[in-house]
Amino acid sequence: QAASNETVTVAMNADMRSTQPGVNRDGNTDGVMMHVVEGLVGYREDGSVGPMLAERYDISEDGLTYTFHLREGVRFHNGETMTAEYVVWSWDRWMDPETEWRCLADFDGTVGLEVTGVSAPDEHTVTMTLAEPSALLLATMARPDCGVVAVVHPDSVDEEGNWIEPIGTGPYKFGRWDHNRSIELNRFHDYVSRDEPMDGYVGGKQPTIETVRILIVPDPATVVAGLQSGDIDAAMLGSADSRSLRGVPGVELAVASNGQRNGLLIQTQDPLLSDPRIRRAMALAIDTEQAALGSSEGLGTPSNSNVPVASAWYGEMQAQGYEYDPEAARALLAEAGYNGEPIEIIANRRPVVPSYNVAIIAQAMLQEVGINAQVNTMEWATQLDRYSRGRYQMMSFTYSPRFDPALMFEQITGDKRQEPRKVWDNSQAIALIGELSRTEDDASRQALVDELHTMMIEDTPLLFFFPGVSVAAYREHVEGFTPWFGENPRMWAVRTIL
Amino acid sequence: MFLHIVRRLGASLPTLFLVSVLIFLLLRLVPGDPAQLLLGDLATEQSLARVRQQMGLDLPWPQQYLIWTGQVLQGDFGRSIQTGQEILPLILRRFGVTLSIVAVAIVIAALIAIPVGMIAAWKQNSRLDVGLVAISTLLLSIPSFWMGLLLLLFFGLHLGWLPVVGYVSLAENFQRGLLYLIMPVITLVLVESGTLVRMMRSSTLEVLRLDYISHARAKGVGERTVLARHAFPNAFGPTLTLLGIMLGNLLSGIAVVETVFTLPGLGRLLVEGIYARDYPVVQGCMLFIAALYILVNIVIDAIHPLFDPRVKDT
Amino acid sequence: MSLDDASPLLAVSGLTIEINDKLVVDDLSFAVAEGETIAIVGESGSGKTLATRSLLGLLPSGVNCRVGSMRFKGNDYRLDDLEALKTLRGHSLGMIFQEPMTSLNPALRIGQQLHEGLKLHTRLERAERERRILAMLERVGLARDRALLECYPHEFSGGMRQRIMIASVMLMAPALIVADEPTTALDAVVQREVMETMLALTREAGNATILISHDLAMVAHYASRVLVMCQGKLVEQGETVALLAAPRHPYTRKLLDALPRRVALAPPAPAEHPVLALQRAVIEYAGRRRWFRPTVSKRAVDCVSLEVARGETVALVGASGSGKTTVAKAIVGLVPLHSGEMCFDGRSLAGMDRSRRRTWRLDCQMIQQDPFSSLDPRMRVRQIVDEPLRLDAALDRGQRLARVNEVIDEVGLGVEFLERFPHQLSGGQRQRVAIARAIARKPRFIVADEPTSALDMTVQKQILTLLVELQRRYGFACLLITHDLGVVEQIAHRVLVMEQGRIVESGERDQVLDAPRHAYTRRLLMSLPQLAARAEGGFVLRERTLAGEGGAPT
Amino acid sequence: MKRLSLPPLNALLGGLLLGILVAAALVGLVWTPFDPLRINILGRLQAPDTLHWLGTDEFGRDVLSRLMDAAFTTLSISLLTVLAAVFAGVWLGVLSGYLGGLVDRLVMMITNTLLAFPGILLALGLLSVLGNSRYGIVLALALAYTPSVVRIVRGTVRSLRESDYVEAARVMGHSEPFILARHILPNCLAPLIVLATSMLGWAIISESALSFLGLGVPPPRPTWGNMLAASRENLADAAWLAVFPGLCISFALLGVNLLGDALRDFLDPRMKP
Ligand SMILES: Nc1ncnc2c1ncn2[C@@H]1O[C@H](COP(=O)(O)OP(=O)(O)OP(=O)(O)O)[C@@H](O)[C@H]1O
Ligand SMILES: Nc1ncnc2c1ncn2[C@@H]1O[C@H](COP(=O)(O)OP(=O)(O)OP(=O)(O)O)[C@@H](O)[C@H]1O
Ligand SMILES: [Mg+2]
Ligand SMILES: [Mg+2]
Repeated sequence: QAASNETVTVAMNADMRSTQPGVNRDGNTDGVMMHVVEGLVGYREDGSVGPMLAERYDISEDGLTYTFHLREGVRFHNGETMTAEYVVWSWDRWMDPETEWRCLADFDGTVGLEVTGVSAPDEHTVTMTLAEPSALLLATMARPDCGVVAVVHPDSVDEEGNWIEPIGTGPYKFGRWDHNRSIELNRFHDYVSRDEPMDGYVGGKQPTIETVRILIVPDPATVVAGLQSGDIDAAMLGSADSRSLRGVPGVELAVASNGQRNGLLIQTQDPLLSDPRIRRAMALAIDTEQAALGSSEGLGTPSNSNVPVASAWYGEMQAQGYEYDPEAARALLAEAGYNGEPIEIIANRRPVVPSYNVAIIAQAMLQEVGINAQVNTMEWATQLDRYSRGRYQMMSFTYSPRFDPALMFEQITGDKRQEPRKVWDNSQAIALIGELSRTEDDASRQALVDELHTMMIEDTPLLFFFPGVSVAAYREHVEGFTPWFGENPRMWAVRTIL
Repeated sequence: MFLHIVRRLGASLPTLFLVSVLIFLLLRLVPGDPAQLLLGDLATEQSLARVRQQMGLDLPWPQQYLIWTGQVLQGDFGRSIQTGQEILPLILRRFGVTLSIVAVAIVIAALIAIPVGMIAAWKQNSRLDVGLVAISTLLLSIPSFWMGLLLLLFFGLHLGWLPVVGYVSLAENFQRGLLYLIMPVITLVLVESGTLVRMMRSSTLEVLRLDYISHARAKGVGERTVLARHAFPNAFGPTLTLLGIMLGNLLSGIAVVETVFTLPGLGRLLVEGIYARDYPVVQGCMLFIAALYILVNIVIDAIHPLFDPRVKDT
Repeated sequence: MSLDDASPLLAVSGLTIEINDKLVVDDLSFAVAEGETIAIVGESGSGKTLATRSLLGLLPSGVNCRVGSMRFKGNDYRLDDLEALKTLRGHSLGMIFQEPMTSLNPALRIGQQLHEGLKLHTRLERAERERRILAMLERVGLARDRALLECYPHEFSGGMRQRIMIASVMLMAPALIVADEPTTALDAVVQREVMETMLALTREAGNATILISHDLAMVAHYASRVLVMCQGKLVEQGETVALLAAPRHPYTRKLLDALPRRVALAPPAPAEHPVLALQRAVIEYAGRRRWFRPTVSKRAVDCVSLEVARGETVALVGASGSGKTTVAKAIVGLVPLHSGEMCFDGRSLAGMDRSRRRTWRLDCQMIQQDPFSSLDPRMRVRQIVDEPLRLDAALDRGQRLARVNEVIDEVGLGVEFLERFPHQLSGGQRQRVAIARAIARKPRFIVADEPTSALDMTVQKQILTLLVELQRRYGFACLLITHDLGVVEQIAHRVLVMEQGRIVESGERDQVLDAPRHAYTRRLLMSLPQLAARAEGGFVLRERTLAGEGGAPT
Repeated sequence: MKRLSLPPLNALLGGLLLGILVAAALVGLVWTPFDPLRINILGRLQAPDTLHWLGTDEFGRDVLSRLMDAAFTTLSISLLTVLAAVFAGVWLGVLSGYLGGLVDRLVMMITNTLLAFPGILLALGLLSVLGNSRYGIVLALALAYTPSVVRIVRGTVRSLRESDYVEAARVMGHSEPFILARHILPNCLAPLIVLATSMLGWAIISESALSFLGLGVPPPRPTWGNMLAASRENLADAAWLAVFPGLCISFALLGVNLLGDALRDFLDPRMKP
C-alpha cells in the first residue's frame, strides 16, 4: 500500500486450474480469466447479454445468421490490433476437438445448438451461421465457463498448438502464476474501454490498479484474519465468514445476491418421496424466510424460485412460492400415511456454499412437523458422486450460476433414465425448456419462464430457498470492489485511495 | 555405511510395492469421480467420458496400475488431474515447505528437550524436575492445531506481530520467509518437545542408575562431564529412535498445522488431492511419503551406532 | 600392619545411613591402615555396598540421610559433605564395582575411558598417558596392544572387562581402593585370576584395599583383617586368622557353617537300570540361515554319554559355554538330539510310543539356575506349585490343594507363602518354590541347572541341604549342573567334567576332587578357596594340594 | 533436595480429569441441559450466561450439551479404536511372535507396510473408502495403530518364548496353547497397558485432527474435534466456541497422560515393594 493504485491483494479460496479459458477450468479460473480475455459478447449485471468486443450485432430474419461488427482499435496484450481474422482463428481453435473445449458440445449440435460456419467478410465483421434458429447462441457465447469464447492472439499457443499463456484483450495482462500460492495480474496500459458504464462483464472497464495479487487462501477463517490484519485487501466471502468481520474497524462489507441457487434436492424416484404429498408437506413445513436468513447470516433474499432474484427474468411471478403452513404439512403427511420413516439429507461442509447450514435448519423445521429428517454430511466429492448417480433421498445443493433462464431450468430438468443427475423429470417441462431456448422474443420468453416456475412449485421436485450471497469484504482504502450477480471479483473497477 | 543403507533400501522395496498397491486400490475404492469433480455440477456424459479417456481413467484397473508404476519407475509421477502440473516437481516444492518447518522445529525441539530432559533426570524428584515434567506433560496434552489456533489468535491477530496468511519461501526472500515460519515452528516445537523431554528424562534416569555412571563419578569426573559424556550418548539412543518416528510422522502428518497456517506444504497437497480425487497427486504423495518414512528410519538406524556402538552387532 | 597404628590411612566413625526411617547402616566405625587389605563380609542386603559407597559420596539418588565422619590421610571429612568427598574421588579413593557388564560405558571406547581418569588427575602428555595405559593393560593380563584402546566394551568378555575396570582404577594410583564384590559375576576360574591380578597390583603399589564379599572363604585368602556385617551393624572384626579360628558372633559362625564341606553321602541303592542314560548324544544348534550360503550349525554337545541312577546325584561341571545347559535341555526335551540315544529305565525314548514318552516327560523335572526369572511374575506361589499337578488327571482340585500344601511345607516354607507373588520372596525362598514345583509331582528324575549360583553362601547351603533331604525322601535321580566345585563337594555322588561339548573326566566325587586327571579339572579346583575346619573348633585356611599340580592361570 | 511424592498425585489428577469427562459423557447419554442437536436460530452465538453455561454455537445449539454429547462420541471412538487395535494387534503379534517363520515374515511385512503409511494418512485414505461414519473412523484409526501393538506383542512374545518360566512350563509337559494363554499373554499385559494408554491419547488427537480436516465424525453429531473445527468461522467474536472443545481435548489428553504415567510407574518392576 505504498502508493495509491499500486497493488491490491485479493484472496481466493482455491487455485485456478489452468490459464486456458473454458478448457480446464472452474469458477475461480473463470474469475481470473475474465480479467485477461474478452469475447464478442458477455453478460450484463442482470444476466442479459450485451456486446463486448463486438460494437453491435445483427440477427437475420430467419434467425440463422448473426453478424458481429467488431470494435476498432482494440489491442491484444502483445500490442497487435484485434481483427476479425483473430476472432475466426480463436473460434476455430475452440471448436477443434483437440483443444478439448468444455463448450464444444454446446455449439456443434450435440445438445441442440449448431454453428455451421464462422467467417470474416472483412476486417471488422464476423458472421456466424446456425443450422437452426436458437435463442441460446448469444447466451452460450457469453458464458464465463465457456471462457466467453475468448478472442485470443495466436501467440497464445506454440507451433504444435499447445497452450502457452493467454494473450487476450482484457483489462489485465496475465503475470506470474505461483501455483497454489498466488497469481499476479498486471494492468494493461493500452486497454481501450467501451463508452458505456461498467455493466457485469461488459461495458466500460477502467483498470487502475497496477498489480492485482490474487492470494490463494483455502481457509476462510484465515481470510478473515488476513483482512483484519491488513495482509489481505479484499476478498469475496461466504455469508457465514463475513459475520465476524462486521464492525471490524478498517474493513467494509458489501452484499449482493448472485446467480447461485441454494436448496434441497429431492429424489422423486425414492419410494417414499415419489409421493407428491410428502414433497409438498416438506415445502409447507419449511419457513423459507427463516431458512434463508438463518443459513446466510441474515444476508440472503428468501425466494423459492429457480431464477435468482437479481436476474432480469425475476418478476412478480417468481416471487410466488410456498406458504409456510406446518398444520397443512402435518395433515398432508397423515394423508400420505407417512410413519416416521427416516429421510436422509446429504450435505457437505465446503466453506464456499451454505449446504450444511441449509440442511441443518431444514432438518429442524422438518422434524417440527414430524418428518424424521437426518442430516448426513459428506465430503464434496462423495456427495457429487451421489448427485450424479441420483443416489440420495434429499441433498442440500447449490447450483452454479447460469445467466439465461433456459440454461437455469436445463440445469435441473431432464430425463432421469438418461441423466440420473437431473432432479425434475417432467416431459412437459422439458418441452417448455426446448421452446424457451428457441424463442427470441423477450416477452414470450418471460411467459414461458413464468409457466415453468409455476409448474416447478406445483411439482416440488426440489426446494429452493434463496440465491447465493456474495459478500465483498475489503479494507477501507479499497474502492469499487462490489459484489454482483456473477460471484467473481472485477478488479478493473477497483481503485485505492490512501 | 553407505552400502548398508543401499542394502536396506533394497530390502524395503517389497514394502514400497505393497504400499503402492494399497494406495492404488484405496483410491479406486473411494467414491467420487475425478472427472466429475473437474467438470462440476454441469458435466455431461460426453464431457465426462472425454475427460476420463484423457486421464486414462477408463482403462481397467490393473492396466492403470501398470502404467502408473511403469511411469514412476522411470521417475515420471504424471500430471495432476486438477491443475495439469507435473507431480514430482510439485511434490518436491511442497515438500520443501514442510521440510523447512519440520527440520527447523525438530532441531530446536531437540536442542531444548535434550538438556532439559537430562537436567530433570539429574535432579530427579526435585522441585525443578516436578515442574519440568508437569510442563512437558501439559504441552504433550495440547493438540497441535489447537496450539496453532491459539498462537494465531494471540500473535497474529491480537498483537499483530506476525503475518497470519500467505507464505514466502526462504529462497525468495529470506527475512520475510522467516516471519512466516515462526508460528508453525513454534507450534511444532512446543508440541513435540513435551514428548522429547519426557523421553530423554526417562532414558537418562535409566542410564544414571547404571554402574558406569558411578564408576565415572568414582574416578572423580565432574557432574557436567558425567551427564554430557557418559550419560548422554547412552540415553540418547531411545530418543533418537523417537526422533526418527517423529520426523517421519511430521514430514507427512502436519496437514493440520499447514491448514491452520495456510502453508503450501506436502500435507495440504495430499489432503487437497484427496478432496479433489486427484489420483496421480494422491498416489504420488503417498508413495513419496512412504519412501521418505522408510528412508528416515534407515538413516536413523544408520546413525544409531554413533551413539550406541552395541547396536552395530545386532 | 594393625589397628593400633598411630594414624590409619582411613578411619570412619559413626557412619549411619537411613532409608525411609529404616537404618540400613547403623553406626559403623572402622579403620584401614596404609597398605592394608581388609575385607567386609556379610549376607546380601547387610549394607556393605551402601557403607562403602558413602565414603565416595556415591549413594544412589533417594538415599541420602546420613551422619558420620571420616578421617582420611590426616584430614577430616563429614560424610554428608558431598563436595568435599568429591575431591577425593579417583586419585585418593578408587572404587571397583561388582558388575563388569555395566561398569564400563558402552558408548565410549575403552581408550577414552582409560584416558579420562589420568587426564583429570595428572598433567601428563597424551603420549605418556598412553604409555602408562598400555603398560597397565599388560599388567592386568591383556595384550599391550594399542588396537585394544579402539574397542568398545561390548567387544570384551566379562573377565576382560573387569580387568579393564581394575586397570582404569589402578591407573590413578588411589591410596585406597574399594572393591565391591569385584568377581562375583565371573566363573570360578576367571574369578580367581582377576582376584589375583588385582591384589598383586595393589600390593605392588602399596595401596590399601577394602574388599567386599559375601564369601568368607574367598576373602580370607586375601585380607589380613575381616569385618563382619549383619543387618547394617558391624558385628565382629579382627585379624583373619584369629577370627577364623575363634568366631565369636553367632552370625559369623553361621557364615562359616555355610562353607562347603565334603560330607559323606549314602550311596544309592543299586538298581537294574539307570533312571536315565544318555548314549553318545550329539546336539547341534542351527546357525543363522543365509540365502545362497550353506548353513553352519554349531555342535554344542559332542558325543556325551552319561547315566544317573535312582537316588543318585551326578554333578556335571565345566566352564561357561561348555554345553552343560544344552545337555540338560536335551534331557527334558527342550532341544532335540541330533544323534545318539536317550534311555529311560533302560528303554530307548526313540522307540517309545507317545503316551509312554509323555509319562517320561511328566516324570522328569527341572530346577533352573535363576530363581528370579524362572517363576512367572504374575502368578501366586500356590498357582505356581499347582501348575505341574494340573497335568495329573488322577488328582482332583482338593487333592491338588492338599499336595500343594504338603510340598510347600516340605521345602521349608509355610502355607502363609502360598498367596504371595514371586517378587515378594527372597532369592532363597524363590528357589524353594522352584524346587517345590519340581518335586510336586514326585518325579523320578530331576535336572538342576546351577540351582544355587544366584544365591549367597548361607542360602546356598540351605538349598543344597534341602535337596539332599528331599532326595533321601523321594529317591529321585538328580543331574546337577554347576561350575562350583563347592556344591559338588556337598551333594554329588559322581562328577562329570565337561569341556567344549565333551566329557573330559568322570568318576566318583572323591576320586575326581582329590586326584583330578584333566588339566581343566585341576584349574577349577585350584580356584576354589578352601577353609578347613579345625579339630578344636573354628577354621583355618587350607592350601589345596593336588597330585601332579599343573595349569597356572593364563 | 526435597522429596515430593509425585506418583500418587499424577494418578489422582489424571483420574479426576478423566473421571469428570467420563461422568459427563455418561450423564450426557441420558440427560443434557438442552438437546445437543436442537437449533435455535434466534439464540445464535450467545456468550456464556446463566442459561447456557458455555454459550451457544452458530445454530444456537447449547455448547455444554454438545460437549457432553461429544464426550461420549469422542471417548467411545477412542476407546473402541484402542480395543480394536489391541485385539487385532495381540492376535497378529502372538501368531507372528510365537510361530515365527513364514507367518512372522508375512505379518511383519504387512505391519511394516502399514507403518510406512503414517497413521493419520492411513486413516485419511481409509476414511474416504469406508465413509466417515463413526465405525469407519474406529476401523481406520485401529488399523493405523495395530502395527505398534503387533510390534510390542511380538517382541514380548519372542522374548518370553525363551524365558525361564516358559521353559519350566514346557518341561512340566504343558501344551503350547496352554503356555501361551497362561504364561505369555498375561505377561504381555504390562507393556500393552502402557501402550494402550498412550494410544488412547493418540486416538483422541487423531479423531479431533480428522474432524478438524473435515474427515472425522460427520456433523451434526458433535465431537470435540468437529466443534473445534466449526468454531474457526467465528473465531474472532465467539472465542468460547473454540476454547471449550479445545479444553476438553486437552483435559482428556492430560488425564490420559497422567494416568498413563502413574500406570507406567506402577507396572515398573523397580517400583514394586
Ligand atoms: N537405592 C536404594 N533404595 C532403597 N533401598 C536401598 C537402595 N540401595 C540399597 N537399599 C537397601 O539398603 C540395604 C543395604 O543395601 P546394600 O546394597 O548396601 O547391601 P549389600 O550388603 O551390598 O548387599 P549385596 O551383597 O546383595 O550387594 C538393603 O536392605 C537394600 O535393600
Ligand atoms: N539357542 C542357541 N543357539 C545357538 N547356540 C547356542 C544356543 N544355546 C547355547 N548355544 C551355544 O552352545 C554352547 C553351549 O551352551 P550351554 O548353554 O549349554 O553352556 P553352559 O555350559 O550351560 O554354560 P554356562 O555355564 O554359561 O551356563 C555355547 O557355545 C553356546 O554359545
Ligand atoms: Mg552390594
Ligand atoms: Mg548354563
